[in-house]
Amino acid sequence: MDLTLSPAEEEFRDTLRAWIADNHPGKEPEGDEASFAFRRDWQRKLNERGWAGLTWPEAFGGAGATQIEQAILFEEFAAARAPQMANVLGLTMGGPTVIAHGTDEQKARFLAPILSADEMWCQGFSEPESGSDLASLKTKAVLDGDAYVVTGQKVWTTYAHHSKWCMLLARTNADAPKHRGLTYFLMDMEQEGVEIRPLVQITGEAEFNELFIDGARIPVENVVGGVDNGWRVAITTLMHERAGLAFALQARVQVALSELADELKGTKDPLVRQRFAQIAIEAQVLRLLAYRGLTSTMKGGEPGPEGSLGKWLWADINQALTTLAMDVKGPAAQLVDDTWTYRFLRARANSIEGGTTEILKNIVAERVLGLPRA
Amino acid sequence: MDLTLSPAEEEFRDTLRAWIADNHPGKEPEGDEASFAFRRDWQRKLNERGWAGLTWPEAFGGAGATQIEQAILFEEFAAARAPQMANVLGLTMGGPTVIAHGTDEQKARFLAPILSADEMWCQGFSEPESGSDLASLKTKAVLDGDAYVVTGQKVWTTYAHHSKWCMLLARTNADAPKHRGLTYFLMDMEQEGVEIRPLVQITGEAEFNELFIDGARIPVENVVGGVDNGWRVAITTLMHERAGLAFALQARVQVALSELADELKGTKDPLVRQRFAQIAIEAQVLRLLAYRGLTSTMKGGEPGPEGSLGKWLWADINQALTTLAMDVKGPAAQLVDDTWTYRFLRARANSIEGGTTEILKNIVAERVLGLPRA
Amino acid sequence: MNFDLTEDQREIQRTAREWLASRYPIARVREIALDGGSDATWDEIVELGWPDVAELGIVELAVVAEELGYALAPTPLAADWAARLLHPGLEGRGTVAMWDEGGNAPDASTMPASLVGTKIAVPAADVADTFVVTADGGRHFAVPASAVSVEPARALDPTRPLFTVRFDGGGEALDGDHFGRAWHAIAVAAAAESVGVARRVTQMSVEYAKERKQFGRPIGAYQAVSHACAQMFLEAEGARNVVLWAAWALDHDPAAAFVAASSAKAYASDAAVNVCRSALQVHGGIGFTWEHDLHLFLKRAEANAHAFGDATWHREQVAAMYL
Amino acid sequence: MNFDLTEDQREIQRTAREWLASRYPIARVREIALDGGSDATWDEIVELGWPDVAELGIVELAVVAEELGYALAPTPLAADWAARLLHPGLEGRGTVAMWDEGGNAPDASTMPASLVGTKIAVPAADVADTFVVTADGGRHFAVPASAVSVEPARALDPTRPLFTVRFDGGGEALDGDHFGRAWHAIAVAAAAESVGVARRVTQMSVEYAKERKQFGRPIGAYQAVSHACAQMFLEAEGARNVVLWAAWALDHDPAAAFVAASSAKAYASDAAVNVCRSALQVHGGIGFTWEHDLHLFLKRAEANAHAFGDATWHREQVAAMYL
Repeated sequence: MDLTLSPAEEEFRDTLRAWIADNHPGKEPEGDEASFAFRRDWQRKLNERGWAGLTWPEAFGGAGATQIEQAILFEEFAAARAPQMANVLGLTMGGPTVIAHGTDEQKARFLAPILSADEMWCQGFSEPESGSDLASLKTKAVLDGDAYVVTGQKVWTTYAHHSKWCMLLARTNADAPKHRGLTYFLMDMEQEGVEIRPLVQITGEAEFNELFIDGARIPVENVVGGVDNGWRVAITTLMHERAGLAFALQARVQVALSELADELKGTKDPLVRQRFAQIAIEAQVLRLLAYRGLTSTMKGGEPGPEGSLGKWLWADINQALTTLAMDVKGPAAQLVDDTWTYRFLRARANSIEGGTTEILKNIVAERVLGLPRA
Repeated sequence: MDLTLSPAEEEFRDTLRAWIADNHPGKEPEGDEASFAFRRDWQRKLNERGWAGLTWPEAFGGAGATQIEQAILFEEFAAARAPQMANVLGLTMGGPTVIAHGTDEQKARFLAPILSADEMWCQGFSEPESGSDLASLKTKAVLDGDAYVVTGQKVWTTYAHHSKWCMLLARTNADAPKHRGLTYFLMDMEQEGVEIRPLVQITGEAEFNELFIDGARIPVENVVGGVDNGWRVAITTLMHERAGLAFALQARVQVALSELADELKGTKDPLVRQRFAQIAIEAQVLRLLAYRGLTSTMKGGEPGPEGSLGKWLWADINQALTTLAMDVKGPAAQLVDDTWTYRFLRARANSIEGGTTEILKNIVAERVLGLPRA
Repeated sequence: MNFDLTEDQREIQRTAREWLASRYPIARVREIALDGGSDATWDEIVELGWPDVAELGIVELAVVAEELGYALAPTPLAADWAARLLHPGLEGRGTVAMWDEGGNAPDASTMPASLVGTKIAVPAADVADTFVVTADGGRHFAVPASAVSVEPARALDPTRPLFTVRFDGGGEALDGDHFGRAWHAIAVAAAAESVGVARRVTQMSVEYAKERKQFGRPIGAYQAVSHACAQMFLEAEGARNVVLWAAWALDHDPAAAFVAASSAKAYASDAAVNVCRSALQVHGGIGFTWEHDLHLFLKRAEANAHAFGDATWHREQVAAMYL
Repeated sequence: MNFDLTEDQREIQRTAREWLASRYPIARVREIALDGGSDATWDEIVELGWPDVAELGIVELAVVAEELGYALAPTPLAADWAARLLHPGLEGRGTVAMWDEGGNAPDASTMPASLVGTKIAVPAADVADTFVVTADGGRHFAVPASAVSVEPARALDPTRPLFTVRFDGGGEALDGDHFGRAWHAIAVAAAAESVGVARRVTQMSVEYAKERKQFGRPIGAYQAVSHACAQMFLEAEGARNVVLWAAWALDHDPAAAFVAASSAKAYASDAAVNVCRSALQVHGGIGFTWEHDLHLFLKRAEANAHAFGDATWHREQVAAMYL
């Protein structure tokens, strides 16, 4: 039991902190294009410093850093209100998937442009009919010569309109049991068979897209991890994403918490104080869950159940936090403000996106507690 | 929409109120035997006035009163802290079942001693293996000449040790689908094959019993509503019990609420005030649900879903109320007091006894909302 | 003792349901929300007799208000009711300007009797002839539209535009001991709207839970969903009962009326908000899209919960009666 | 960075788990709860070194405390710890007398320095040699057992007898700036016990949910049960993490220690109470019987939640640090 950093980790933190202070690009501009360019520039700056793929092996352009250093980076970035990197899905999911399951040719072809943000990545897993039930997805890929021809529809595709590559899960074998007939492809988005439509959310923003795929072609060399093996490839990367994400999410909750604390400073209302304190305590519980996850990943190599717990708890906390921020506005909560209204609405999706809270509870019940399947 | 009483109802209320004032037997004595005798005397006094079976037809010794008058009685009794009647299960379930499903001979034999509390009734439905899943019960009744021979075990049998008759649900047909092979019997408790063991609860009291039945005999004329028809007989009486109960329960919540209000009077703690107010509001919601149930029973003849909603909500409220009463004690909550500790512990069973909250939610989901079975 | 609507009240309910469904199908509500123009049906509403609060009775008003919420009708009727309840002699169309900029109390104001100051979240300011303004000490004034300047504000609920209104003096003091009753009746009307929202959204969720399949079964077969739906039903029905009780008490049982009204607003505010949040969970991603109707109801529920005293404020009123 | 027990700490945990399981199987706990006589193992406990808080470290203390809760051990060790943390020089056995009759604040007292007055809910008063008494102004005094009169009280938790203790003056004032740390360490020890209760009861519930069948399936196959178990697990694990963090901070990170300790006590109090209440629901009727073990855990959880500051009190301490 030791929550202190080693001298090397402290040094990394100090270096990082100084670098951020020198290089912080300021406040993110509004608007999709401007914000995207801003985040891409930020990623390139980080990549020049060797930190875009912090935990990637050095052989592939990463810094070969530990999970702890990654956690330090998340916390420092959050504390400094640094922007996100543009190619977040390529960095946290696409790249690690290629590194774990890809061929040497794929590694040579795909990894560097992820780090440099020259090629953006998006994820084509969810479909309208397959929300929580991912294994039931219907998008079909049929072999035609040296390429697969893909037809289907995807949804909740973040950054699709900026992306060159899509991590696509499609059905290659209709006869196999549901999750055995899927293959993990890298699909070029710049082709005729791919149509992107923005999906406006209740916040009024179009953070996600729908993807209509009609006869898009994917060369066979863009299969990752083998034909009909897509479920396993996708799941292992989802697990890794969830574990890493937990740290980034908790760091962002701490920032939101301190922003709310600034607004509430000095309040005498015991109801508000109690609600705030409970959220602060749960945010700490979330942070410690992430530490625990880090420790067990480092010891066991595989992320434990903390990822599922963390995602679930994070949704609860972020919803409670933004709700409190709305409630303290009183009658003015009927009006849209510059900060909390958007966050409040956006937070409503937290318990749905990236695994609904119900599914996460199922996972905990079945895989951690060993209870029978529902 | 009219929440006022008719002149006749007002007169009934005034008569009742005056009668209670004249006849209130004071505080119930402690101890099982003394308390039982006290409640029996109270019931006899009421029966002499014609009010023990208030809603029973006059032909069977009742007062033929309306559901509204019954509701008035519950509220007045609660407000006056009047004791309960001893033979509550005979009055609210056994009697109505015999009236609805019994033969003329059964009516002549059983009804009068229920009203006079000369013969007490208990209910033998639940079994250790059949808690929520009542249809799965295993107690067997086999025809042997002019009597059924019964073997099995029952549990949660209130008042068994005072009772002459047990409303027993037992399996008469092992080949029929689960709930089709049950028969509703009236079993004489005063025989060798029936052994009663008190079941001590977490409160330290033995309000319930276990019943071990080994070769008890029930003459065929004590079948109610026909062989293998017990499920229907039991369910219709359970529905009626739940609807009537809702009114009695809500009336008792109002009493507990006013007792807690007396203790908290003048408190400045906003947290306590909020919690109290929320409970007071929900108690009102419960009361209105009971009114609504009364209205729909009077119009439609059959109790609606309000019984299930009311039982569920009542459990939530009573648990919240007793929890608040514990919490305001501060460090002294570590000690047993004369009122709230018992009520707090006892309330923990509210969401289990007489239909768990989970089962009630199933009922609402399936029978009211038409959702598919779980 | 009849805790149910009378035949006349049912008739009002039917008329309201049908008329609102024909004038404000949800696609039309959505158009109005995006393009403005909420006012096209006002003459018809006057003809239906709905603005006549003196004639209507509070139960009847609550019945109509519930249907406004159910239909998510983008009409400024509720604002007119509020003004008329406080100012029974009001002619033309009215609205209420209650909340001070930066103020937090739902029924109190620090605006001086000189009536110089700014009010926020004023509904229907674009069409009102008269503003009923809350000033300090619980006083109310009537101010003609000609004496104010109106700025559109960004309303959370796009179906009901709100405005920031600047007052520069000049108003007629209103008199009477009816403000308390009026204020509670306004809260009940808002609560009734929330009931309509809660009932509609519960229905939508139950229907969706029957249709939507995941893992080969309708999602309503999973207790995580079915129990959530049961909870929605409990809260929506509970809220409806307590609102009708409060409305009835305002007309027939003055001793219980204020505690009933605060109970109604507290419970119904929470119920609508809880129901909409659960509904989002039942619907999953699709419910989070702009093209689905759910967010319109969610925003009405949230906005309503913060108008005319939020649940916490009203619970404190209830506590004050008991403790 | 290693958020896990060290090998030494694991060894302490294993020893505690095994020793407590052998001395205090639940049947024995039940006997002691009914017949009294909690004290038979004290010499062994001394031999194990557990009362030596100065030597032990707060993380190690928390590890043992968690096992005390897990085993529901009816030993007065926690009372002795509390006394020793406040009064490091204490010889023989100690306990703490903190709460005034009728008083409500968990860490404040109005008892005058003359030490005349009554304290309630004093643990281990029957076996203590020395009472550490909280007086007004946050002062503490050591009073020998010979100077007090002890009356058994009715404890909610039958495994841990409580007493009403009358003080009639005569005590030695304790000195130092360690009271704050001591008081927070006591809260963390109580929180750790609650964690042990929560973890044990979560295990019991999960096991029962796998075995118990209703409607032809194990009840753990129903989301109403499985999600409740998942929630128990979340809270039990969460509470454990925050308690270990607080214990570590008390030894290594004084700046964070007090907020951590209050977070731990608030969260663990709620977690144990929530877990036990859910467990009762999962177990159904059987869990409500005296012969089932669940109620013993439930009572420990409730009593612990109200000792050394309840969740509300500790949340306010956390709020005070941020706001």
